[in-house]
Amino acid sequence: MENFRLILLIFLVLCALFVSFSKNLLVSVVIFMSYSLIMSIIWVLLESPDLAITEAAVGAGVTSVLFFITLKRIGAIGKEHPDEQDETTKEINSRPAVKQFGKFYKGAAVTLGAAIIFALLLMVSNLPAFGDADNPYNNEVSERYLEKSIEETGAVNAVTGMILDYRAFDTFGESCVLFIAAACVLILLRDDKTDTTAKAIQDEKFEPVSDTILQTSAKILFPAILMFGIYILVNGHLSPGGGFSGGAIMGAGLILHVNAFGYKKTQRFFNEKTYKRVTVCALSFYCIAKSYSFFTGANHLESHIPLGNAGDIISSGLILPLNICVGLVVACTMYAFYTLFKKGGM
Amino acid sequence: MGNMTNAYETLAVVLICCIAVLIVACLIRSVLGPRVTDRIVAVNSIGTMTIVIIAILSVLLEEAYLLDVCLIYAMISFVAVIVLTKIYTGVYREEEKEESQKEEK
Amino acid sequence: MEMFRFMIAAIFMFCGVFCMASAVFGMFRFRYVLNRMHTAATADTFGLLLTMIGLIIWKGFGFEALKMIIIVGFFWVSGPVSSHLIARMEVSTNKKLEEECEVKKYGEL
Amino acid sequence: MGSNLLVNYESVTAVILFGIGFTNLLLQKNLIKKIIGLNIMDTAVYLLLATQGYIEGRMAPIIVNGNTDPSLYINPVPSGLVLTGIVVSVSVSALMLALTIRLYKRYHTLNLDEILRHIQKEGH
Repeated sequence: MENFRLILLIFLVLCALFVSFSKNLLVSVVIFMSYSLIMSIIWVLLESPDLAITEAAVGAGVTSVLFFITLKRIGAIGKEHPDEQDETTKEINSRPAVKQFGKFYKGAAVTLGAAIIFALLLMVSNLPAFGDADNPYNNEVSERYLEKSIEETGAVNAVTGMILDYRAFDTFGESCVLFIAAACVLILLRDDKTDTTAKAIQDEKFEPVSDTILQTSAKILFPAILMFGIYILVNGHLSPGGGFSGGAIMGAGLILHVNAFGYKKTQRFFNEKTYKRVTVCALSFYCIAKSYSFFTGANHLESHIPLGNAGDIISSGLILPLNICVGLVVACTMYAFYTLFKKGGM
Repeated sequence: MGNMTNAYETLAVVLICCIAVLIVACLIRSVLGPRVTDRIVAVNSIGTMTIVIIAILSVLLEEAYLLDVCLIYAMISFVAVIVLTKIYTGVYREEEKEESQKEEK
Repeated sequence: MEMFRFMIAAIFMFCGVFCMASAVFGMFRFRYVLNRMHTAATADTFGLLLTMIGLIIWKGFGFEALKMIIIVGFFWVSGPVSSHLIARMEVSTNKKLEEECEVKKYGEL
Repeated sequence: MGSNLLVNYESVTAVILFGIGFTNLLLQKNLIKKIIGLNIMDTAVYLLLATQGYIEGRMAPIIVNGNTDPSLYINPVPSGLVLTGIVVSVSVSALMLALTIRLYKRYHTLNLDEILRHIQKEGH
């Protein structure tokens, strides 16, 4: 098992080096996609399946798609050498003083990086050995979580119980981070043309050419992906997964639907209005569910919703609805990222 | 089943190491590949091999929910291939349109 | 009985991994991308199927085996579609297609 | 110089990846490369965090048929921490990419030095 871990870790370092040394942008993005694929195997090896699922759905899936579209919008896909320098920079760079400083700067940056790596390696060598039971982090805090998580939160999955019940405000803050990111991207990338003719031409341009093979397979796969996203979302407190990865899978399903059937068909059931309504309702429900005690003045630790017995789906009190809210917010945000990057409008 | 566990374990570890070596070979293929399509094909097969590794690991570590990770990977690599091919052909078509307009002028 | 079952599972999984190894070897051996894609597609569909059958035999029929069958089913639907999309992208964007492979116009088929 | 350097591979790789990401951030002129460098640093920090929670020979923190004896499971606290981090780093990189698109629309270049020079020229 050790040499398997070693091969994967060497693969990671190789990927990072190839990404930083490759000239073409598309090459580095494609290699970065395989980097996060392998990262997910390492989370599986470190016995934390929650991270593996979230990294797979959110990290590998959505980030690479966003990188691809940015490259398209920047036009770096067509040209071979996207970062050509215009004449002023060439002239400036050719001056001897600047060239000399450039060499010095490169040397200083590499030595600084090497110094950081060396200092941290010193730190790593004094860390407790990998995976031994009596390292200081394995103290009574984690034991408390593990022992009490079923009685207090009812969630079989201790990590989800921790995230959505002990630390519910932190996850609420995180969903707000996603909401704010989507709002900022909306402000930045939305090209709302006032006159409708230009908008019509614009929509026409982005309507994907209808491809029967993709459409027939999307008819089979789109419901399967949505069903699987809902499955991951709903038993987030039983098996690993939960709001974030379930939502990201549903977002990926919506992206598949837009690519296969085009914007007009998707707008029938998911346009800008529904996006705003769904995210705002989900976040406000989450906020009310977890902060009504501010107004009622009681300390808010126990919610009066029965926890149910630990195994089945409708158990663990408030975690299931919160999971669904977080999943909806994540799904709408991922889809909004895709459409705003690609077309500038829902 | 008891006495066979170490036999199964060695089998699984040997297989995973071979596939890991194949993944590194695929990475080299994706770096060398002259055209963009080589890179997409290589990363696509890296995705499939990741799925096989995670499936073997899920049976080896006796944790059933790791198979969800495999299914997610199948979906994600499918959606990513669709998006990338649509974008690349879109960029190419726009370039051709610009060239044809330039010729008309 | 256990040894017999172990042997069958081992054979299936080794065939699966051999299929993947041949696909990766094919990807290095061929020069043009359409041939490479042909070998890579076999790894996707066939190698995955054999390894999954080996795992099902090892694990015995149950909830995990059902999930594995779903994975193989999903891959057998989405694999050819993604290969089709990649091949169409390659054909439509490669100007110098004639040098690589012999292209027949629609009329002459 | 402790003795554990060669034992915990993951922490060593995390540190090396952090160094690579950091030098990437310093040396690359292209904005997209800087964002990829930042993502590499993100995953390196999460790898270091999650490795500390791992305990050899224990199961994932999902309580199996009710026995909550903590010596059966690994430490759930770091994986809870990192789960939030992965999602936040996705939204941060989405925001950065959006800003890069707007910068490219305005200055038609991704080279950070040129962008800064344009800004100085316009006297912002």
